[in-house]
Amino acid sequence: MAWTREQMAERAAQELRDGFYVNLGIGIPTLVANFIPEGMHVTLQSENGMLGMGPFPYEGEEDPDLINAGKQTITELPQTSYFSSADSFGMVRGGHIDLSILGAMQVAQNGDLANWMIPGKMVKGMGGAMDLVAGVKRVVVIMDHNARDGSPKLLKACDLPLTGQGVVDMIISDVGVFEIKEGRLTLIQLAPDVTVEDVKERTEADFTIAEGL
Amino acid sequence: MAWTREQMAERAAQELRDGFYVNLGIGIPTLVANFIPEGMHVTLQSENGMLGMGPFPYEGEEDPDLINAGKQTITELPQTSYFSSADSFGMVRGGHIDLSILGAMQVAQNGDLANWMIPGKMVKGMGGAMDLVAGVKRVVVIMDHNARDGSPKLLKACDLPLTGQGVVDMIISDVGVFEIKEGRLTLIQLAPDVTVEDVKERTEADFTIAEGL
Amino acid sequence: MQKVFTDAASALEGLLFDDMTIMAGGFGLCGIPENLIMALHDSGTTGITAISNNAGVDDWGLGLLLQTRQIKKMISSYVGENKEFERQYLSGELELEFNPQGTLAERCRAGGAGIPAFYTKTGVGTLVAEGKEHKDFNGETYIMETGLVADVSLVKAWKGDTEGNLIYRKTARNFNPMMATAGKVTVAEVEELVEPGVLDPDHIHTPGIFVQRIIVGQHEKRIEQRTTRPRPATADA
Amino acid sequence: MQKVFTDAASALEGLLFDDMTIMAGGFGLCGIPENLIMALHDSGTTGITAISNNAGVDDWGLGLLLQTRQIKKMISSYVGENKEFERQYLSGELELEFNPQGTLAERCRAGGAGIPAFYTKTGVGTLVAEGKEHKDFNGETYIMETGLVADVSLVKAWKGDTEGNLIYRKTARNFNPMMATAGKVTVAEVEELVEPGVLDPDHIHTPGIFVQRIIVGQHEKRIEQRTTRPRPATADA
Repeated sequence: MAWTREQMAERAAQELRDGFYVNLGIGIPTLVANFIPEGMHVTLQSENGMLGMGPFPYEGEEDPDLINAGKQTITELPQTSYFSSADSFGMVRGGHIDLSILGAMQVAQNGDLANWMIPGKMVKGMGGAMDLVAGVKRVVVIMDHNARDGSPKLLKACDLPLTGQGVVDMIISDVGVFEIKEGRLTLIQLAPDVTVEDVKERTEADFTIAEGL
Repeated sequence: MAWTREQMAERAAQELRDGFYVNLGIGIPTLVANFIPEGMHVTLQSENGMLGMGPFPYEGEEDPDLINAGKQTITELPQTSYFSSADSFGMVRGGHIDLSILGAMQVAQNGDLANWMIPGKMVKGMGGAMDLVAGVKRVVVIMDHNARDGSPKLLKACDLPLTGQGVVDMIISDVGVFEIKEGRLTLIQLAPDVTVEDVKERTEADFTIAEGL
Repeated sequence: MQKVFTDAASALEGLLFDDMTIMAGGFGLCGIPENLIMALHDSGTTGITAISNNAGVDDWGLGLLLQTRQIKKMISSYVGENKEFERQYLSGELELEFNPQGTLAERCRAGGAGIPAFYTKTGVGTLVAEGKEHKDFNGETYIMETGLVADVSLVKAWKGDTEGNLIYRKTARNFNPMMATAGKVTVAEVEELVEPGVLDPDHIHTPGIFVQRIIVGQHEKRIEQRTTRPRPATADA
Repeated sequence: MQKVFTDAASALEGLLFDDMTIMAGGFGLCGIPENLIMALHDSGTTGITAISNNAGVDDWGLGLLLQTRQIKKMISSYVGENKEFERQYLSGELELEFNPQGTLAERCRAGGAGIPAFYTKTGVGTLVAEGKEHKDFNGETYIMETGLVADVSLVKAWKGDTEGNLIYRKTARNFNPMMATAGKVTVAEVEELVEPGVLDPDHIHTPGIFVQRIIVGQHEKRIEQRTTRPRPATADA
């Protein structure tokens, strides 16, 4: 039985450590905030210029001057600080953020990531994604293992334009968890009732299988 | 009769314009602040991180957290803002300061300036001088026309290590005022009772003489 | 040296010309100089190269100038909320240069700080790196990015004083401080204009040296994604 | 993740080693981390490369570590107020790398912001440019300068909170914000330590992410040049 979006987010939350500064991308990664273990101090960065991002506001308390990188209204916390976009990406580029969790269209077995463009079709732009994957210490991708048409998203090589080269450290999909170390992909965990054979069938990338799976 | 320090500062003040942002160096340039024409709005920058520098404090009101680039205790004004050294020199390097008035050991006829080092003898450092002469829109030097031993300071070429190449726009010395335009030095004003011949005798640099002198 | 102008139109007078480069602060619709953009729209200036993280939405912010085809080229990191933009770009009517958001922010800062170019890891091995100088430092490859300046920068702040000192509020700060430094002329709109001495000099984000003209604006402040959570039931409810 | 330490010595515990690189904030004696410098002095660490705009005075600030010969090399812009420094340098006992002040500030910022190098006009045609890469942009020549990082950065702020957020006071800000970003570990000393939420998030100069350890210091705050003007005679004097 494959993981739900919530279960993927919950699994990603296991990558958090006390004292971490973390940037969460739009979509499923945002849900990770709901699974921060009790008593663990994690500070969320929003790359539009905020450290210490709080939950959504109560209705009627939305502040147009207080949004996250997904343009959603949010709130501040006691530890919050605000800064400019240049300072924000200085923080990102300078390697001060411990963990970035974000979505992907494609990931290659060497850690290449594509998540910003479909030539001739979609021109939204990369936003801060290229900066995040280049600068943040550890990059975890959460994505559906296959596209809507069933085609694999974990590939030998990405065919979409890249967001970053060799930048992904871990992939959490609905079927399991992969690690990329020194350019090699390893399946390290399976979702309940998912078999190695299932994963192989649904994956284009070459990967090794961790002991005990 | 050559100009005094005060008279040189007063002459330099004629280079100020309403709305100017100005950086004054240590020594005689500091005196220029006393000659800002009434009604003219000039804002002084101190490169250690302040815009809107006020006068020295009254005795007993010195604040160790409030000093100028000469490490002197100063005061703030209503328009004052503080910023980091990086932001301060961003302002300088980015060409936002209209005028820099500073001292010199030597100036060459092409605008080269030397004011930071005597090899093997004096090792104080350039501080912010190299940034100022490279970044500020217009650079005016105030200096004694000759060194204590009588040797000329306005030279064909500097023999001391340079602070900047071709950076000086005007020299105000005790004998008169020189302009440098497109790499050519011109005497444009004489101190009272000083003759062109006097100046020629005390100057190594080649210079032309403005009409009417 | 009067910096205060009565309205957006007069604050832009004499500054605008066709084929000029404009920077406009803001992230999404947050902290955008909405009054100045409207005045730029009304001015009819065309052929604009607009440097702005986003392109507004169809009927607000820079989207207004896309509707009227006043913009020739955008330099942005993300334009996902604008259908007209997507249409003009895909049909080849609009030039578009995508910059990674951090690179865009840093390019504006560099332009304002007299730094003609810098190196970054961001974008190495991607479309963004194509045609750019590559250089290795400590065994890693970086690309060179250049500083950006604008003929006119339009910024939005919360409070300002008559000397041009500015303070931004919360995440409405975003690109405004760097763009304020990178305009040959910078025009600011604020919600509240005060006399010098009212703003604490340690709290000023943009020193007045960067701001040549300033107005008080009327701010609609639209919200793009109104997200809320349920209010907890209270004991006395 | 406790950032607060009881004193300077314990805040430096486990961070120091011979031949390390240290950044120390401050301009002259203004805004220097005096407690942390004293603890570094007492630690006996030697072979230090010290990145600091100035070298203190003979008996205060980094001057203390020059007296004890703990510093192998200085990277500074101005060291004019220190006789022992001048002596050690002229006799060849001390290495010295002079950087223009703005270049030094920018190198620290670059180091903290992941920028390995940038170009500047400052120093072109001077000793400072020797051996550096030259490059032309728009017909002008610039030199390349590299980013700086430190094993440990020591900074001084006015107020701080237990999350490491810092606010500086007046011109005591100077090099502290950039150096806070450029330390692999940054230790801050503050005059007043408060709980999170006390500092206005729009007024914070250094976000807590850059500060790993923080202490409350005892600050002597020496003045180098005490300059005053006469008090005007008052009517009721």
